Amino acid sequence: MQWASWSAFFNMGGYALYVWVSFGLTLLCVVWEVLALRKRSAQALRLSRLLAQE
Amino acid sequence: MNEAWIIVLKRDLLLAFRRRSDVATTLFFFLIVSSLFPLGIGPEAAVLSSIAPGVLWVAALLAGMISLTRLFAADFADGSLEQMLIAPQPLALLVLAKILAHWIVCGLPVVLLAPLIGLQYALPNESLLVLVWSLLLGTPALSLIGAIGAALTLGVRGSGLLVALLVLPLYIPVLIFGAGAVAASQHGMSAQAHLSLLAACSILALVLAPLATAAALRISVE
Amino acid sequence: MNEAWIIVLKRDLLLAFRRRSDVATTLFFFLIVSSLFPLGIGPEAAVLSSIAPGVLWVAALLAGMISLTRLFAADFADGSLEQMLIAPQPLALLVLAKILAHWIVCGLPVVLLAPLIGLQYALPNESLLVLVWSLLLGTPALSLIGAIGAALTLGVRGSGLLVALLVLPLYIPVLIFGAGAVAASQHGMSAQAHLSLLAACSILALVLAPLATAAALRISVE
Amino acid sequence: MLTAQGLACLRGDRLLFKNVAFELSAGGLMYVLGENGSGKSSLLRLLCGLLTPEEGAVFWNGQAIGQDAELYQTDLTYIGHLNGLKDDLTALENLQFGARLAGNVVDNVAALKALTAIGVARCANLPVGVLSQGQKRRVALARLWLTRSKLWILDEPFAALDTASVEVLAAQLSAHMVNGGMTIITTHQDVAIQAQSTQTLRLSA
Amino acid sequence: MLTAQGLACLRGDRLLFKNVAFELSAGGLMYVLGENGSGKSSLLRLLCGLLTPEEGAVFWNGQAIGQDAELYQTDLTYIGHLNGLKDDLTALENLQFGARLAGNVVDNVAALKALTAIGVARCANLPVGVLSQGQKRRVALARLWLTRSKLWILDEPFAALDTASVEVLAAQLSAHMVNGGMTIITTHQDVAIQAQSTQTLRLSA
Amino acid sequence: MKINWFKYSSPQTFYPLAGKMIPWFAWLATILAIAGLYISFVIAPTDFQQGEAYRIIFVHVPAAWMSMVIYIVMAAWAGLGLALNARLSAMMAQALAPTGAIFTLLALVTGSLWGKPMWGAWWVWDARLTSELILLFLYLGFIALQSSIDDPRRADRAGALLALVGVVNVPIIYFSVKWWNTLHQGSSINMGAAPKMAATMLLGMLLMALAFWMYTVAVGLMRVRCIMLERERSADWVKALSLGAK
Ligand code: HEM
Ligand SMILES: Nc1ncnc2c1ncn2[C@@H]1O[C@H](COP(=O)(O)OP(=O)(O)OP(=O)(O)O)[C@@H](O)[C@H]1O
Ligand SMILES: Nc1ncnc2c1ncn2[C@@H]1O[C@H](COP(=O)(O)OP(=O)(O)OP(=O)(O)O)[C@@H](O)[C@H]1O
Ligand SMILES: [Mg+2]
Ligand SMILES: [Mg+2]
Repeated sequence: MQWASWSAFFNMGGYALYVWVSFGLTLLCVVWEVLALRKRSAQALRLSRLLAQE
Repeated sequence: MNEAWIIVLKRDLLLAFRRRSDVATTLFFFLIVSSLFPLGIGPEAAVLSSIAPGVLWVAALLAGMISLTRLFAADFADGSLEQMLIAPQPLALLVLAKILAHWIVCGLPVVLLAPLIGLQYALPNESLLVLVWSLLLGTPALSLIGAIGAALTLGVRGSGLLVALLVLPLYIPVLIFGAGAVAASQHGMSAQAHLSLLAACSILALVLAPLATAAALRISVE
Repeated sequence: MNEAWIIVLKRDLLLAFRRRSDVATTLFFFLIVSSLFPLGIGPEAAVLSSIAPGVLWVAALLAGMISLTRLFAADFADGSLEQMLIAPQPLALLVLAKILAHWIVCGLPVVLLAPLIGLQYALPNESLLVLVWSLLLGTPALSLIGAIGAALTLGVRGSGLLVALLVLPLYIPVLIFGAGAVAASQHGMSAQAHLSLLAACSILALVLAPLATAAALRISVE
Repeated sequence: MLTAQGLACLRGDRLLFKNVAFELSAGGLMYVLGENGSGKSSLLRLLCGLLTPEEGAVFWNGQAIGQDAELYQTDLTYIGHLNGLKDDLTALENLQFGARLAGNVVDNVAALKALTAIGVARCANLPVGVLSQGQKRRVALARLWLTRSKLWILDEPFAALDTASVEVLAAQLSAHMVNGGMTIITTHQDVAIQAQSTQTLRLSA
Repeated sequence: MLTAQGLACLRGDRLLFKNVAFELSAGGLMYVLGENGSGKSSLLRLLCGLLTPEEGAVFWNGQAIGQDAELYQTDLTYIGHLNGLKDDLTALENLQFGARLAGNVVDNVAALKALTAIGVARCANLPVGVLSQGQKRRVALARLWLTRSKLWILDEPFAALDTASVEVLAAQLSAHMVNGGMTIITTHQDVAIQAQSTQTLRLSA
Repeated sequence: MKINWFKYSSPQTFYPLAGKMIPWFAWLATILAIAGLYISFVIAPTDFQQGEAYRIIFVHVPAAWMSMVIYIVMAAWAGLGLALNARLSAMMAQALAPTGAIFTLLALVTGSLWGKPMWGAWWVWDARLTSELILLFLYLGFIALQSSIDDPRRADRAGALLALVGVVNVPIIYFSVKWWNTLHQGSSINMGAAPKMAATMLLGMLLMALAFWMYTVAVGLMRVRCIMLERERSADWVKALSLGAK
């Protein structure tokens, strides 16, 4: 175990900003991509439903 | 709002945004061009930051100019230009709307991205600010002057050569003042004088260019 | 001599001659870009000559590219391209002729003008020679690679900037070797290796680019 | 009323025509006929103010057209050889922008009705670039269903149209003249158009 | 002999036509008719090899046209909606370059003769950009007097032509068929052309 | 007449198949990522030179690796599509490009975030950094080209051609950039100077890279499904599907 406490963990030896922004950004990209794709798929389905009902 | 110039502005913006990638393309172009210089010159930060004002200004000029040369060409070829000429509105106003649209699509994004690239070139913070100001004041002049050239080189007349030689040199003062402003701030001097001159260029261009462009268009379409 | 590719070459050269303004614009652009830096940076010969290879090469590259964006556009719009596609001759050969014409009109003048500008940058004589050689060996590759981009973006809106986005990254090796050759000679080293690499780039491009361009044209005209 | 007096047109070093004079009053239709290159399009552009005559002048309601250009241009609809359409905009958008630029207030419904009238409603939301030659022409001509201007100047409106559309267009032109409008038209085809008065101007090369 | 089998053409998400099949033999003339946007131009481009069919294939003398493209293209002359002329070159230069590109050996005299035949000799040394719509079209069509290829594919060649030129062109087409040539043509006008055999392909939108 | 089975029936049959595969890859990615994160934050020891900042390596390096792998895979799909005229392959290429661009961007940003504390600068013109930047441009060019062509068939083929040209050029670019940097005065810090990596670090990076890879597959499949829906909008199977989906 590397960490004396949670705050030490979050502090990352003084590099918190850099480390957490890196990981956070990665997570953000992943989440955003998945959500955007869900939305895109739903939109495509809605559109072809409109076409089908025409 | 059904004024003709707003119609023209809207149409041109719509044309640009029809492909959302268009605006992005301007930005990436700017980014790529400014990455070319380090590749040619080498990675030393000191040298890079000394050429940064020139590089950024040339990149901005290019990003605007590549699309500008064709500002009226498409309208001319497909006949929209004729329709603008016989619209019941002053032509200079319509021309101004077209230039404005061009600047919004090609000039503004460059102004906003410039500081980021300035960082890559190791520009100090206050120079970054001056850079943005100089681009904001100077790029409208580039668009306006370029429009005259674009109008004059329309059509089949062979006079284009002379015209190109007349219009292009008008860019030089803008470039010199623009790059000069940033360079001055790098050397710890005030950029005020340069910026005022830039603004003066833009205002002069704003007054004269639409009229000159409109006249040039009438000649080209005859 | 009635081979189709010679016809195409002749026609494009004649067209360029009729529209001299386009050629002048390219050269003028090269001049502006390369004269801007001395104005912005100041007259110290040492600094200037250290950035000279990069600046001159980037300027040459951009000047070529500006004109390149329209390599096939006019032919596409007026229907000549269709006729080339159904001519009883390998399309790649016709494409090569068009590229050759473009290089003669836009590349060669830059090569010839470059030493003059090199003087402004206080380049020593042997470097001037290397500069000319490097441009002579490298600019064909630029025209060849650029043609692929021009063909791919045919008929696409905002194609000017898009071509740049596609093509500039592919230009980078040529830029590096070209500027590297001049820089090496400045530092008293032999530029031989760089020049060979440049030539290799050009030969590779010569073999692949016409085929890729022909394929791209067929795709674009569909 | 449109009056032309002693018009002459010089292109390059060729005098295309001279001493062309006519008067067109409300409800009148004028055919401009002649071979290819006889100067029909040039005359039409001259009447629009896009070209300046070498000699002579054009008057709208007694006033030279250059004098109050905006007034004249409000009353004028010109459709030339070129369609004036943007390949990247849809037919509907093109029509709306075109009509608004000419000073007509046009909403979606009206524009769609115009496209329906000339039979290209199905293409309303397609970018004009993908349309066929004749469909493009029809989108350009749809403006005639939206404009309220008195004077229509049309340069070969029937070229590239299929027979059905030719009839639709002819009917619309006839209706315009019945309502007191004026039309100047060039064509190489024989198409029947009704008008309160019809005249023919023949240019010879 | 040109044979088409089961051709289908998809543009965007619209199926323009399918199962188009025909056979055209020496001396044969084929009209492709249909409304605006029914796919006539697309069919012609497909026959030239400019478009790839979604289904089916085109054969020239029993061989798929893609197989030995150069052979087929030597036998082919295609004139589409676009004239393929450069505005900055003169009519004469344009004609010469165009014909030579297609593999015909053409000197000044022959080219001038072709321009004379279709009545634009006077414009021979003018840049094409200043010519009238019909004159441009005629310069493009003048290639038909120079080519020796068997198969002509013409997309609305009569559009924008005056009546005199329409007759001249019709006569030239008739002569081509008499000599055993083949022609595929689209048009919205009624023009009489003689041929050893005539067939009509009607596309419906 | 021969019917190209691959060309016509593929999207229809592939759509549900992809739907079944996505959850598997998603779960794999999650599990691998959790394991990787556990190693990177809990097990891996502090670096005595760089302190905790080095932990960025666990996203930075996998992202950089993936950015390169995806480009190759994308070009392979594109080439296959061009050679066989297979629409599915072209769609796969199109589906991978945005994910590749995102990983490239992540490698650049995390690299910068690492560079600031280590080198004191957000950016240096180092060979590896520069070639990664160029890779980003290549991705963006591909995406921009495809998105500015309306006709999907043409977009596919144009994009494929560009991707193939890019593949020929990537090695040339890579070596030229490397050489460029060594010829000029090198940047003062060398990334390779990181200490010999302990086995745990390597394991962590590997796990994270695998997680990214599985994620890429899942997201690629999701995107390819969207593309199919959009392209075949008026096809019967899509209509039936959309009605069934309520
Ligand atoms: C914007 C900045 C950066 C970019 C674009 C970048 C890019 C890359 C790329 C493309 C790789 C994979 C190369 C390969 O496997 O051959 C890589 C690996 C690596 N990077 Fe970075 N990097 C950046 C900044 C940094 C910084 C600041 C450090 C540390 C001080 C760093 C340390 C590493 C290490 C240790 C590897 C793994 C090396 C290996 O696998 O051989 N990077 N980086
Ligand atoms: N991307 C696309 N999406 C939808 N429809 C398209 C697309 N591209 C082309 N089309 C349609 O294909 C048809 C093209 O027809 P084509 O040009 O072959 O017609 P044509 O019969 O020659 O007509 P004309 O008589 O007007 O010349 C048009 O109806 C057009 O709307
Ligand atoms: N610079 C010039 N030098 C010589 N002749 C010129 C010049 N510019 C235009 N012309 C001539 O002027 C005429 C233009 O005619 P215009 O376009 O008005 O003809 P049109 O009657 O509309 O013909 P069409 O029926 O083909 O449309 C052409 O004969 C052209 O050759
Ligand atoms: Mg005319
Ligand atoms: Mg057609």
